[in-house]
Order: sequence, then C-alpha cells, then structure tokens
Amino acid sequence: AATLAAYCLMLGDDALVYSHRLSQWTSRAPDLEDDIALANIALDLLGQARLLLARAAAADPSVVPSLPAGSPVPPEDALAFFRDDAAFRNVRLVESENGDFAVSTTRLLVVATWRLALLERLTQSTDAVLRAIAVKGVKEVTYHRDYAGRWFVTLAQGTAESRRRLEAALPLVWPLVDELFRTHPLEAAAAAQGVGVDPATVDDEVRAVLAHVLATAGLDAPDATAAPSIGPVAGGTGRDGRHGEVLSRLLAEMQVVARAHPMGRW
Amino acid sequence: AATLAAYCLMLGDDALVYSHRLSQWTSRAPDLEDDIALANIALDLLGQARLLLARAAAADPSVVPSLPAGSPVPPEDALAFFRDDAAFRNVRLVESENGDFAVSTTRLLVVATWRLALLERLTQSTDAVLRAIAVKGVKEVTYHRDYAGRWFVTLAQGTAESRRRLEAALPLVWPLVDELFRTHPLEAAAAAQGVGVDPATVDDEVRAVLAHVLATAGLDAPDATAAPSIGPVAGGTGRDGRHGEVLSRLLAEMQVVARAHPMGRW
Amino acid sequence: DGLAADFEATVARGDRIEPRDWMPEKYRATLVRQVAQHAHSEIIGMQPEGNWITRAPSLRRKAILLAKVQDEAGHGLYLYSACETLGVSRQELTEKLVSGKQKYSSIFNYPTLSYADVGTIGWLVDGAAICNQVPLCRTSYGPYGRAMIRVCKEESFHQRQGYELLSTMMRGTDEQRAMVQESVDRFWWPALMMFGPPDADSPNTAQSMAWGIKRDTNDELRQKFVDMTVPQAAALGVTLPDPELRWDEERGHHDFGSPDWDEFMTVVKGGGPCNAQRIAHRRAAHEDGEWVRDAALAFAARSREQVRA
Amino acid sequence: DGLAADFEATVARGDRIEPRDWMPEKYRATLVRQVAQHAHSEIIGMQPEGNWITRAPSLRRKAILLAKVQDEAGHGLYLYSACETLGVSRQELTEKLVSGKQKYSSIFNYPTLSYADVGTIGWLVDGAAICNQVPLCRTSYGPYGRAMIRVCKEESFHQRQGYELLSTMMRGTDEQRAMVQESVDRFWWPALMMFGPPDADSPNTAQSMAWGIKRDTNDELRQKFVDMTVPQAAALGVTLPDPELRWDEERGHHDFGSPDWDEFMTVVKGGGPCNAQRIAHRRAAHEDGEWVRDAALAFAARSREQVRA
Repeated sequence: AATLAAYCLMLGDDALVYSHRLSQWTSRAPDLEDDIALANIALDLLGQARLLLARAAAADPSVVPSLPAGSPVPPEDALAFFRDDAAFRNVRLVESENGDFAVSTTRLLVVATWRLALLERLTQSTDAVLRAIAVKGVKEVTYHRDYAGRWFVTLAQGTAESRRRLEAALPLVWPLVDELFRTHPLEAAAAAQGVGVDPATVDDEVRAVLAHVLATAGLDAPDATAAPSIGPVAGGTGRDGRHGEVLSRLLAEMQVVARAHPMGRW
Repeated sequence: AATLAAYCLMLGDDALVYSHRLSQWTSRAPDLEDDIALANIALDLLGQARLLLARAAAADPSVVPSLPAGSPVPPEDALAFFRDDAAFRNVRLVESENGDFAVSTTRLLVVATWRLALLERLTQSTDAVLRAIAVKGVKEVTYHRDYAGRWFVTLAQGTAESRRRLEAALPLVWPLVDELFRTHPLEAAAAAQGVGVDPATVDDEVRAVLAHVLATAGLDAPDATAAPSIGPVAGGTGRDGRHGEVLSRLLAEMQVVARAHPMGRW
Repeated sequence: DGLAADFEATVARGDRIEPRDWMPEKYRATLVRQVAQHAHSEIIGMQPEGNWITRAPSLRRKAILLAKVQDEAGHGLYLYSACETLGVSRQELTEKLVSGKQKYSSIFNYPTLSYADVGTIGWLVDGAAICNQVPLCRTSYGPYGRAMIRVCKEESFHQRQGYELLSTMMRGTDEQRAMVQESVDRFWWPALMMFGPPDADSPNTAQSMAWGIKRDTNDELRQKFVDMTVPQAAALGVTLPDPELRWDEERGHHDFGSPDWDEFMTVVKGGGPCNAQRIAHRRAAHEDGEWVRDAALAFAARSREQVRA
Repeated sequence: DGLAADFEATVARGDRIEPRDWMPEKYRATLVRQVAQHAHSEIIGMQPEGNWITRAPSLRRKAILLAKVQDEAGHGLYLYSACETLGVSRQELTEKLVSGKQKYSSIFNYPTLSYADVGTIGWLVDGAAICNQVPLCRTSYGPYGRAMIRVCKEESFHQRQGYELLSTMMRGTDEQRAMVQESVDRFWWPALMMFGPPDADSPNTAQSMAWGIKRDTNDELRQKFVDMTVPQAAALGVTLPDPELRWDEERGHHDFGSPDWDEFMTVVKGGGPCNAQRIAHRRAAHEDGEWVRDAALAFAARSREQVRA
C-alpha cells in the first residue's frame, strides 16, 4: 500500500503542478478558443490530480501531512497545500515556467504523449481505482496531445516568426525529456507489483510519436550537445523531491491562502 | 504613542515594500554599476524600514502581531512577515511592479523626491528617535533622488528608444502620485502632535522639483485625462490598508519562509 | 416605409429581429455598442477572479474557479459571435477594447483583495448581472436573446457557487468570517452601481426600452436586486454596509442609501483602482498572441491552397 | 631575448607584472581566461543566492544577503577591470559569457532549494573559493593580485556570515536543523569539485604555477579545505555526507572519498541542473539592458559635444 500511495503521488503531483502552470494561461492565451482549451486541459489534470492524491491518502494515510487537531482540511488538500517542494514527486518538466506559446505547446506535446502512454498501460493496473482513473484519463489526455500536436504543426508551418519561436522552444523543453523515462525505485516496485508502470518501458513508444510529429512539422529534435539533458541534483531528480528553483516559488503562491488558514473551511 | 506607532508603520512600510521591489532588480540591472546602485538604495530603505518598524513596536507594542509563545521572532520581523496586506500602510506607488528601467527610474524619482521632502521635515520631529532616523535618511534619499534624476534626464535625452520608453513610463507612474499627498487622519494627528508630517504640506514643493526635472528632460507630466489618478477602493487607499492586487502576491513571496517557521531562528 | 413598419411591428409583437431582417441603423449601432460592452465585460471580468486561480485554497475551489473563469471566456465568445451577426468582427471589437474606445462594466475596475472576493463576486456581482440580464433573454434581437439565455443559465449557477463559498467560509474561522464581511463591505456599493445611474440621469433608457433592447429601468432593477439580496445577506450572517437600509412596509420594498455617484463617474472615466491595469493586461495578452494568430491564419491559408491544388 | 628574460626574472623574484610590462602572449591569454572566468563566476554567482533575497526570513538576513550579492557584483566589476588592463573589454567578455564561449565556476549550476543554502554557500562555497583565492593574492599579475586581496577580504566576511546563519539555524527548530543538514548533503560534493579535477588530470597546472598564476595544485587545495572544514562541521553539528571521511594520524590529514567526476564533467559540458537557466537569466538581463546602455552612451557623447561646442 505504501508503494501504491507513493506511485499515486508521483502521477498526482505531475498532474497538479502541470495543471497549475496551465492555469496561468487563463486570460492570457492568444485567442479565446485557446484560453478555453487550456483551461479545459488544466481542469482535466486537476481532476486527475484530485483522484490520485485521494487514492494515495486512502492507500497509505501516513503520506498525508498532519494538521492541527480538528482541522477540516481534506486529505487531497493537505497533500496539495501542506507539503514543501522537497516532498513533491513531480518530474521537473511540468514545473518549468510557461514561456511563450511555442514553449507551452512543445511542453504540452511532450507531457501529454508521455502521460498518455503511461495511462494506457495503467488501464491494466491491478489496482481497480487506478484503473478507473486511467480509463478516464486516457480519453482526456488523448485530446491534450491532439490539441498540442495540431498547434505544433501549425506553428512549425505558419509564419517565419512562429517557426523561429518553435525552433527556439525545442532546446528549452528537450533537456528535461530524459528524466521522464528515468525509473525511480518506487516506480520499479509499483511496476513489479502490477499497480504501476516503469516509465523506461514507454521510452521508445513516446519518442517514436514525438519523432512522427517533428517529422510532420519538418523539424529535428535538438542535438544533445547544444541542449544537453538536465542532470540530477545530488543524485536525484523530481521523483526524489529534487526540483528546480521554480517549484518552491510556484508553491509559495499556490499554498499561501490555504496555509494561512489551517483550520479554514472553503 | 499609538499615533506615533501608526505613523512609523506608514513610513516604515513604504520603505520595506519599496526596498523589496528594488531588490528584485538584483542580477537583472542594465549594467553592473546599476545593479550595485539599486541594491544600495534597497539596502538604505531596508535600513530605514527596520528602524521605523522597531520604533513603531517600541512606541506601541500592541501593533506587533502575536506569535506562538516562546517564538524568538523579533518585533521588526513580526511586523514585516506576519501581517497581511490589509495591515500594511504603504502607499500604492511603492508596491507597483517594477516594469522596465524607465518605469523604475520614473518611480524612483517620484518616490525619492517625496520621501526626501517628508524626511527633511521629520528632522524637526518632536520624537527624538524619528528625528535621528530622518537625519540619516535625508542623506541617503538625497542620493536616491540624484541617481534617479540623472538617469531620468539621460533616458530622456539618450536615444529615440529610451525617450519613447520614458514617455511610456510616465502615464504608468503618474496616476499614483496624487495618493502621495492625500492626508490620512493618522498623519494629520501625527502632524498635529509634532511627531509627523502632513503629506499635503509637501505637495507644492515635490511637484515643483518634479516639474524642474521634467523641464530639464524636455518632457511634460501626463495629462489627467489620458492618465487619470487611480482612485480609492471603498473610500480608502494604501494608508488605509487598501492596496492593489499586487501587494498580496508580493507578500506571499516575501513572507513564505518566515511564516513556515514561526518558531525559527535566523 | 414598409421595412421600418415591419420592424416596428415585429418589436411591438415581442417577436425577434434576425440578422437578415432590415433594422434601423441606430438600432444596429445601439445593439453593437451594448452587446460589445457586454462581451468586453465578460472578457475583462476574467481578470479579477482569475487573480485567485493560482491561490485557491482547496482543489475543489480551484476547479470551480477555473471552470467559472473559463465560462466567462465562453460568454465572451457567444457575445462576440452575436456581434458578428451585426457585421462587426471580433478583431475590430477587441481593438476598440484595448484602445479604450469601448467600455466594459465598471465593476471589474475594482481589485480582488482576498479569496472571499471570489465568493462575493459570484453572489453580488453575478447576482446583479443576472437581474440586468434575465430581461434581456426576451430582447428583440434574436442572436443576442439566445446568447443571453445560455449566459443567464450559467451565471445563476455561478451565483449559487459564490453564495455557497461565502456560506462555507461563514461556518469556518473568525478570520474567515471577517474576510467575508470585509469583502462585502467593499463590493456592496459598486454592485449597486452596476445598474447604471439613476433613471433621471439615464437619457437613453426610453429609446432602448421602445426597441426592446432594454426591458426595465435602472432604478427598477436596482430595487429588485436589493430586495432579493437583503434576505440572502441575513441568511449568510453578513451586514450590508448601508445604515439607511430598511424594509418599507408601505412600498413593499427596501429603502436604501444612494451610492457615491461621483466615484461611479470617476471609475467610468478611467480613474478606478484597476482601469489601467485591466486594459494593460488585455492588451498585453492580445499583443503577445498576435504571432500565434498570424501563424494560424497563414497555416489555414496554406492548407486551403493545398486542398485546391 | 631580453624582454622574455626580464619577465621570467620578475616572476621568479615573486615581483608583480604590471599592465605596461611586456608579457608572453600565452601568459596574457591564460590570464585573460582565468580572470574572466573568475569575473563571470562572481556575476553568475549572484543568481543562486539572489534567488532567496525576496524570501529572506528576517529583515536582518535580508540586508546581509542583499549586501552580499551586491558585493559579488562589485567583485565582478574589479575583475572585469583587471581584465580590461589586459586589453579585453567588459562588453566582449560578457558576450563570451552569454554565448557560452567562456565558462564560470560549475558550482553555480546547482540550484538553491532552501534558505539554508544561503548559509551553506557562504560556508562551503565561499570557503572553498577562499582556499583557491588566497594564494592568488600573491599572483604574478599586479591588477589581478590587488583585486584578489579585496575580494578575499570580503569573501572571508561572507564565509563567516554563512557559517553564522547555519549555526543560528542549528540552534532553532528541528525542521531548521534538517534543512541545514539537507543543504550540506547537497553542496558538499560540488564544493569539493570546485578545486578542479585531480592533479593527474589537470594538465595546465604546471605552466600556471611556473607563471605564478597558480600557487598550489588542485589536490593540495582540496585537502586543505577538507582539513579546515571537518572541525567546523563538528562544531555546527552537521554530518558531512562522506562515509570514507576520517582523520589519518600518519598523514596528519583527513582521508576522504572521491567526488563523482562523471557528474563534474556533465556539469562542465552544460548538463548541470541550472546551466541553461543561469546563462538564460544573464542573457535576458544583458539584452533587456541594451537600450539603457545605448542611451547612456548617446547621452555621454552628446554631453561631450556640447562641452566642446
């Protein structure tokens, strides 16, 4: 149960943190249709995050931070608002700043393709709850990937400016891709138990999909010398709670009201 | 003593919040010399803030937010880190976002000219502590004003681009100038007691100095139709704790570590 | 003249004018102004609440708020579409908004200063908007009326959510109750101003009512809103900040004080606490997105060419 | 050849080479590279600590931190000036930095993840820097040596401040003590890497030592740092994360484990956690400031003309 909980936190934190970043586009998107679409994607991921954090809390209540006696804060909120950055288990790609629409589109293409591959396998999880979350998630994330893929090709073949921006976006996103396929011991354990997926097993598939989109767009993936992979910190990455400098800032904002009112009802 | 404390909080919060904004230029200024100069100004104001908050706490300990029993947090930090935005008494101009160097320069010119006029009068305060703070502050803020004035004229007469940016900066800063001369009842009371200054009494002098700098730069103050004064919220302004949307975000960042450790020693 | 007579008869019957029907130029112009202003209000209205999306204190509230702000973008879309049936493009309207040539509801020029404001905007601001808008569902211009039916349905959902947030907070801590009261203190008078100036100072009302673009006077709607809100405030346990507020047995309505109409005029003329900020935010989003919209147009044009070839 | 002989003699005597003195081209080039890299390290080094200025948990610490980061800018200034005496402008050097053509100390490619990192950087990173730099106060090139005297004085002040922050935190709450330990765990190995690769893999050391640009080998300095730091760690009450660390009575030094040199090479080649971020930050500041620097130049040129006219 501890493995299941830890695994759900990983996927849940990916969804929560990325949903937060996407929600920052609200009222700032290039057009109303995209404002609505990005909010939809953020809402889907927020929904997944809530189910996954709740599953983690149910599987192993000890993962939930303790709050003052009598606090009405539910477990999903205790997990979202009362953990520090080092306790978050998301990959670093989802916490990175939005950048312009080209960066956000490129990142969404990568994250959605990867998450879709994971969720597709999780529809076979031995945990019934996770299975149900995955079945729902596959539909949602398929839409996310298609939305990003359409925009990616549009920007690549739109104007000289949009292509220039997309080319500049690739080396900002690609250095965090390798981390997506790095297996954390808890992921290996979850995979061994049949509840989770070892991300290394979706590496080829995800890269093949990305290569296909890049080919359609007429672009190459950045080469590893110009845009080297971003390495671990003290041997760890996001899954170990080793994040970039941006995450603690993101959480300072996200958690400020909740933390000011540990006994609050909302 | 309550009037003195409230008055010190006003001037202290102006310095604290503005110092915070200026410190955000660190490692981002146009050149190393300016990085150093802006940090110097931020440090001067931070020093003034510490003295003023400490004076407020000494004059009326009831202004200091209460912390858990045994907390080692000193009064200046309790005031800086454990009040919400509505308890901050700074004018709204100092909390506004930095914008580009033209906006920051214009704002610094205005704030320093105004603060210098206040501090000059405060060297005659009936409160000896405030008097000493003012004497030191006059020297510091004279330098701030001169630094800003030099850059203001340089940008005005530098390149077409710098002049364009300065012209764009004026209507962003000017709408918050009237608030600087609005008398809060507590300022009136402090002035009546001889401890403080009624800001309305420096209106003419400050505007004359600004008019002189504008004339030297060959620029006009923005007209009130194109850039109307920013009005009160529910009858109040910064001095009443009615701030812009930016202040609570600024404080979320500024206070996050201190609030996470109410029993912490630093 | 037959066309004008047909138009008058259709409006008089309470039937709808449709995009292809003849209409007086002034009717069209008045409608464009009104619908555009409404659309702009939805779009600018995303900002004050959007300000709290990244700080929502529970995941449930975050989802509710994000969905609500998204609905406002949707309302903006329908209303711009209704405007397009009158021959004005979204692009033109947006340019009028960001250059300050067309207005939006002044209520959005007030800042949101605590999470309680999210609830108060739902309860009071959406509540006032509904009072204004429900009659517009029967408005004479078809596309506008139909858009309003959908908008009103969603707005009343938002109003209930806002009320529910406040009511939950009132059952929370003392600090939360104080936050709610402080928020209501700030928004009450601006909400009353949402119905526009007193009837005596509202010269266009008569023509708009004759055309069926407007169905009630400002003061009638304001009274209705006050009567509806007072018992809700009592149920919440908040005090409305008006010492003159009391039930008038004879009139069968509440008496209430007069908003500060000088403040109203200041805000309308651009001197509200957030006018400049709201426009600057919208303009920045519009300008930052230009290259993306250009790319989409260029891509679509190229795809059409390829289909033809 | 007389000039070369004079140069060699001056260096051999331990006297200083001054800007107008003849020097071998390779000496100049090596010096430019070393001093520029040092200057860049000061400038990039502003970022990891600057990251916490706006979140410093007490006003006293905020003032200390702001002043420290300001000192780093000052060090950058002196060192760029020293480089200018060798005929290379700050502008040229900055362009080499932001284009990635010149390096800076790899330590700054690690993120700062808690306020304890401010203390740890002061204690360990500035401590290691001092070990590297104190010998450089006697370096053969005059302007560099004199800059280093000032830099070292300030650095050792910063080191004491860093240690004092950690020691205060260790007397605080359990969470604070855990923060300090976690921070030391992250920075210990990167701090050891600051002395560069093992002597066997450091081919340029011999020439630099002969020229008096370098005074001790990497491994000598590393040993000195470890010997100096171990008792300080004990006094603080933190554990250095090296199971091989122990006092070797015979050598009169501490034995210690080997850093992960693969990680070192990865970071040097650009794959550290923050390489791209640090360069992007510096480049953005440089580009955003261009119009300001241009304005200052144009204004100065015009003022000079007016003086002449």
